[in-house]
Amino acid sequence: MLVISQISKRYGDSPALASTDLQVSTGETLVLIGPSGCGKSTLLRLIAGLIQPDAGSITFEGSQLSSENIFQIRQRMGYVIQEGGLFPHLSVRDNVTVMARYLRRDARWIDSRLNELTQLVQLPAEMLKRFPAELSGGQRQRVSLMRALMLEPDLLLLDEPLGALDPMIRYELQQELKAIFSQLCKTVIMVTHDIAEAAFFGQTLVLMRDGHIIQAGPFKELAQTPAEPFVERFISAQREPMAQLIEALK
Amino acid sequence: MLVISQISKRYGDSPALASTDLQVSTGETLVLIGPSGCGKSTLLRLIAGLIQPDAGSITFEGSQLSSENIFQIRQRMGYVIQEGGLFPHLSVRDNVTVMARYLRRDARWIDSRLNELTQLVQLPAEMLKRFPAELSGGQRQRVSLMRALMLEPDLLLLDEPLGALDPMIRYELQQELKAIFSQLCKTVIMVTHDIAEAAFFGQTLVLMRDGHIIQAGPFKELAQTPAEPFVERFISAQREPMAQLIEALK
Amino acid sequence: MITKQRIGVVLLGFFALLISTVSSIVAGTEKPLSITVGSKAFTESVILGEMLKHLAGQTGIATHHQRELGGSRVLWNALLSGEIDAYPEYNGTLLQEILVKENLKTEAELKQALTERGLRMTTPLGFNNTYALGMKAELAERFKIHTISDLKNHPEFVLGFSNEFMDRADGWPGLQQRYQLPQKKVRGLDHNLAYRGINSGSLQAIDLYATDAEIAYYKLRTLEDDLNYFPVYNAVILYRADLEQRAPEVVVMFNQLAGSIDALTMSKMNFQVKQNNEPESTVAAGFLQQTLNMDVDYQVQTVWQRFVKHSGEHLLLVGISLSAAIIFAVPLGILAAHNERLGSIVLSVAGIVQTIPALALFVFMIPLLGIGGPPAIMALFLYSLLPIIRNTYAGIKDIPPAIIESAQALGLPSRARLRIVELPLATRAILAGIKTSAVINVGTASLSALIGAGGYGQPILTGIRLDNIGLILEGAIPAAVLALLVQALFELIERGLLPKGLRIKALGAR
Amino acid sequence: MITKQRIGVVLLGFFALLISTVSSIVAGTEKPLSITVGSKAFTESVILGEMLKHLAGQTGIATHHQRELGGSRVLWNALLSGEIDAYPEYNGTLLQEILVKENLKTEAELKQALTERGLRMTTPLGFNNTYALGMKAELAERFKIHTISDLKNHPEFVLGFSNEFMDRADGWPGLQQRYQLPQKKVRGLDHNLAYRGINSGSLQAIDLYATDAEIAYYKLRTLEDDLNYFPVYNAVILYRADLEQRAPEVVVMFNQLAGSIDALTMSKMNFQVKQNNEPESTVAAGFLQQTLNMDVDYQVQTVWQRFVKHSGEHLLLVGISLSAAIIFAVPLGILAAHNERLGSIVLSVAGIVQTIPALALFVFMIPLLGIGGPPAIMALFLYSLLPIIRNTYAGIKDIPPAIIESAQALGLPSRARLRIVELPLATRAILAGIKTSAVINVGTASLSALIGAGGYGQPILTGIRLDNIGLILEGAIPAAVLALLVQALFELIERGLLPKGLRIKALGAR
Ligand SMILES: Nc1ncnc2c1ncn2[C@@H]1O[C@H](COP(=O)(O)OP(=O)(O)OP(=O)(O)O)[C@@H](O)[C@H]1O
Ligand SMILES: Nc1ncnc2c1ncn2[C@@H]1O[C@H](COP(=O)(O)OP(=O)(O)OP(=O)(O)O)[C@@H](O)[C@H]1O
Ligand SMILES: [Mg+2]
Ligand SMILES: [Mg+2]
Repeated sequence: MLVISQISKRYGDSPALASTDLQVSTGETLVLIGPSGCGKSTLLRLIAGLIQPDAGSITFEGSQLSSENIFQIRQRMGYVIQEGGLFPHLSVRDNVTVMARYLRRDARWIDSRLNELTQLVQLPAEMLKRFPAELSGGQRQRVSLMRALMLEPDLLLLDEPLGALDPMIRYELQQELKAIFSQLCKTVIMVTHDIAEAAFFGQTLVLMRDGHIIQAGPFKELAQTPAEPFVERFISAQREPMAQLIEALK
Repeated sequence: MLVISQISKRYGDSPALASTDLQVSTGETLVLIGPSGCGKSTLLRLIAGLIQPDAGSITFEGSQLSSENIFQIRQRMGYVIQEGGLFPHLSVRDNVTVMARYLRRDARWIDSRLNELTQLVQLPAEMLKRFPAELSGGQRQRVSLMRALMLEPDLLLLDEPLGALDPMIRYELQQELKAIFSQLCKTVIMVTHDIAEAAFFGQTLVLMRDGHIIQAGPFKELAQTPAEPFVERFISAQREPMAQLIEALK
Repeated sequence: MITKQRIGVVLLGFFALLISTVSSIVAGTEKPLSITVGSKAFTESVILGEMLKHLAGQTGIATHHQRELGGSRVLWNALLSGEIDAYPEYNGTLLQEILVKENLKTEAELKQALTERGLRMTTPLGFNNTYALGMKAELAERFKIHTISDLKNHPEFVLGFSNEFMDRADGWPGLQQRYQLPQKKVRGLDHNLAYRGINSGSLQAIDLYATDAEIAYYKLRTLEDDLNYFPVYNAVILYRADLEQRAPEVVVMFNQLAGSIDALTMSKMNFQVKQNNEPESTVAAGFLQQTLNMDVDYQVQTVWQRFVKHSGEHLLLVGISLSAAIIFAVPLGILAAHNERLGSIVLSVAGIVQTIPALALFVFMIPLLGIGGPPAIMALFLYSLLPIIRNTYAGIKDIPPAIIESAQALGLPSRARLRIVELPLATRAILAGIKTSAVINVGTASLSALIGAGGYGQPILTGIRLDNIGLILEGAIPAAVLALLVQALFELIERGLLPKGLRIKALGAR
Repeated sequence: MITKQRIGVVLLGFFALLISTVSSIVAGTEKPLSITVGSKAFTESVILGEMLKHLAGQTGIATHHQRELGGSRVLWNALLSGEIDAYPEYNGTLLQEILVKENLKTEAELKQALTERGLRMTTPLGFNNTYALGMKAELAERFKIHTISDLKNHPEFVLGFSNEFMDRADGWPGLQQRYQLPQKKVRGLDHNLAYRGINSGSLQAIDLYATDAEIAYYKLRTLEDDLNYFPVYNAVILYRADLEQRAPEVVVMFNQLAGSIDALTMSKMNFQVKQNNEPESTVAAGFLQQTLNMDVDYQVQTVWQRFVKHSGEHLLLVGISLSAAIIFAVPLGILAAHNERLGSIVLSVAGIVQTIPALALFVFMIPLLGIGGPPAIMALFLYSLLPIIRNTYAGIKDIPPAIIESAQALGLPSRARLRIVELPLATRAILAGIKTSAVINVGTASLSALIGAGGYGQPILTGIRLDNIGLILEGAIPAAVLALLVQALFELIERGLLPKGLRIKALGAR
């Protein structure tokens, strides 16, 4: 579905992404993990065509990304931006449905889809008419997720989509999303800082550092045969507090 | 240090915070947890005087918050806003030091403090001259934290201060911050969605729902004698994925 | 890129449309026959001008009256160039001022001189508006005084003269000499006081103009200048000779006035306008009805109606030019924001246009668009562009890049992004530019009266010329109110257009 | 609240300061003695005006020359009201035009009439600028022709007359009758062609004005009007009688000109200016040196110097008024943004001010600030406020509330918040307003010439009056260039002021 080859990107003289290869096949969920500033978001933005690579190419279902086909392709992508990126001047409803309305989707279809998503992310229905500035942080994040899912895109780019949610909703959403992804055979690239979440979602985990891919593979592989000591340290950074917690909860 | 009594807040006709009492004594770290939209950020904004309560009062070291003394008091508070709230037109250095320079602190003192904080949050020094738009999400969050800590405030209001950080840095920062808080006897009110983090920091955990405080007390108390079934469900929502993770890591 | 070119083409098309619309307004359908009469900026002339308008109107031809033009020269030149077809004049003015170099002596010579210039004049209308001496009619009757010579028998009379008349060699000194008048009690005093004096009986004779409104009011008799001391200022109608081909029926109408207005009638009409505040149009129509038994279908121009007329003109000027400016400037501002190079060119050109003084712009535009509404609208349009273009540009540039990126990520093509995201977010800035433009436009529209486009500038300019603060305010106040209304209108539009999400304030800013 | 009041007080103080500064510029130190001479808008008059200026300057008194005023009436009235102290005039103009109603016959009568009005005139300067007939000097010498009567002996001569002279009763027809001239070959033709014709020998005599520049150029002889057919237009200096008390030495100087300029000399001077493009000032100074042996310390006004002078005036007008406008408007905009009620008042008042037409504003301001720079600067200042106020307002309102909140949370007091956060973030909007204001200011400053403040409006207005596109462009082009420069200047300032963080673009917008 998506083939990324030899792609690299620098900002001024600081490299954000070294020459990188990556392939994602249809229906696969790929999870990007890595230290802050290692280039995860940069990679997603390159795939969405928001920034131009310095070198290399990205191929989406056989056709290479270019300024001609990018609008076409973006409409088949859903992207949850790290900062949310909601339009301040549009209500929640309009934020979520703006693209569907632009594409003149059937109004009833839009309504029922909106309903579905509102239930999925557990957003109280009366919030649909509010503006982003009138929402809490977690509510905003859920609206971003709704917007990305609205048009049932084939490819989902999710940049820390659940980071601002409380553990209960987060757990429930994880379950639901995973079910949706596999039922509807979605291709997903997700960034998360929660190793448990990464393990839960990811058929493939990609661990990056300083713009390089250090290791890619199933969670088991990273955990059991780490390519570097760094991989082990990173994967198990959460172990100690969790162990303490589980201990305390017993 | 901080006495909150009978305070409540509604937006239009939707209540964000029901009548609430809370006391925080000097040196205490209080952690607010609860579902998305339950009023955690609202409570912090009331304490910082960014919004006016509909009823009730807040007393900071014996003097009640009012429009006369709020500027005074704010300079003794450090606030990490949930959205970061960095000034887009100022470089990282200027964002962090703006208040110190406004108060005409000694330039050398500012420099050394900046250095200290940069090391604390593990921000590469060359990023100091960048603008917020040129940072990754986690880097921005660390800058917000630096800005809040800059003037060594007595009271820290931290709204999900580590939510966008990778587990390694997050773990290290947790350790360091906790050490700083207890060494310098800081009073801290922190919001987090990570129960492990809450348990780690919090002498007192305050669990909220729909604008009400459901239960307040040490983690052990909430875990062992939950006031409601909801408390138990909330506290243990993270248990399952973690257990899986720890299992996998073995 | 393709999109930008297309926008360019659309803009050019718009421009072509505007120009052609405007010029078709100017050209009309091959200039249908219409008559324009003029008048000078004083009551008597305006009344006569209204008569001409009514008379020409009787033939069914569309007639326009350019009231209160600035002085004999302006009217003379306007007549020569065909801007107006006729106006009331005094033969004395022609002989002593306008054609003074010709040294014309006789009526025939004057007619000849006019013919050489393609002009004609009617036979005199009947009154001679020159200096005269006046007495209470009653008193004159008692002493049987009809001519100035008759005064010689009354050395006891007290005479009151305006200071000017006292001093001028062709005033009292000459008069006294010519008629050998014996009066010794001669007072120089203010003209208005003189009227009071003669009314109260403390003066027996005063100087006046033969058609002064007060003659009728105070029931005075003007004494015949039996030795022809005062120069003759017979009123006539001057018109273009070609009118006899173009609209002979109008000339016939004009000639009906000949010999039909005597000085007292004219004085009465002046009185009706000046003292009774009757509109010139009504007075003129009344005269035509009484004297020529003509039923005139006219429109009275009360202050209120003048106000309505000026408001209409002003609104039209502002409405068309501002709408056109918005239609052009917003896209130009968008273009400028999206393409730096093009942007600096657009902003420079708009800036240069803005520096051209209105007067110069009018001069350049008259050959293209003539006088009246179209060149004024064009100028106002050009002056309204810059604030809107610049603010549209700044407003779009000020949108946080994260929001633009998020719109791109959604897959909105650039045109949709503009409509759905950029323009709404730039609304406040764009509307600020439009409001500024609107106010400047309302103000500048007042200058349009300079090229005959009417509007509130008309009374302002007349007021400035006549040094009449009242008249200035008659234009200035509505203009200011209009500016406020236009601002309020856009405030309302802003309330509708400015996305509600952008009106949420920083809470509890303190 | 306290802060806002304090800002208000500071603003009021500023205003008071500005007004007092401006009026002290006007009033000066008790009006020191200075002389203003005037001239009409044609070469000969300007040369004579320059002479007067040089002459008065010789006495050490500050002298100013109001060049190219609009017509005899304007100068006459300016002299009567004391706006100018002297100007060159022709006695013919006085007798036939200005004082025509007085029916003056003799020089003594004219002097009397002038004295009555508080005026004096010098004895004639020596030349009579009336119609005349001219011949090639060589030819005239050959046939010994000195007077018009001498032409009677040469019926074979071909005469060429301007069309006007041919047609006017007081032109050729009257001349022929008076002198009984026998020539049959008389051609009507363009005046310039007539000169060519006489030079090439195809014409033997033509009509001309006695001081035409071409007389010197083509070496012509003007024939004496021995039967006094043409009216006399002797040049004189008119001046105010009170000058004899105020500055008798200046009157003495003026009188030195009497009888010292003959027609040929004047023609030569006209020639120097018109054909050789020498500045009027130089020519006048050269004459004074040669004739009166006077060493004049004068400044030549080349096109370049005029440009420099106008640029200086224009820059001063724009610089002061725009700076003042920025100093006032930005705080007013801030005030408006922070206080809705006050805001709508401020914006309304600024809007109303903007609708007052410049002409009316000048009329209102002349009693307060006189004429010249100060009222112009005041008007420009007022006109520059609105765009800046409104954009400052919109710019501050457009700052995302989250950023304001974050500044509050930091503990920045509102004044510091304004300086550190709000103003930097509103920079682009504010500068857009300032740029718009600057351009409008540069354009409107051209109108200031109407009240004698100079600037690029001077040549533009002269050009409009004289229908001279070249002159219009001499003002319009520098004004346009200045607008571009001012825009570029603020572009540069923007580069310095606009925070770099706001210039990071949405990456790869496509
Ligand atoms: N516009 C920019 N100019 C300069 N450097 C940039 C810019 N945007 C990103 N960077 C740098 O590129 C690197 C990669 O950024 P990226 O946003 O991809 O990190 P990330 O992996 O998403 O981090 P996080 O987990 O903190 O979100 C970072 O070091 C960041 O500072
Ligand atoms: N300006 C506003 N207008 C209307 N409702 C608001 C506004 N701000 C917040 N709310 C509502 O108040 C409630 C409490 O919001 P708050 O931000 O305190 O939640 P929170 O506990 O911080 O949630 P989260 O964990 O998602 O950040 C939410 O339901 C939110 O939708
Ligand atoms: Mg990121
Ligand atoms: Mg929150």
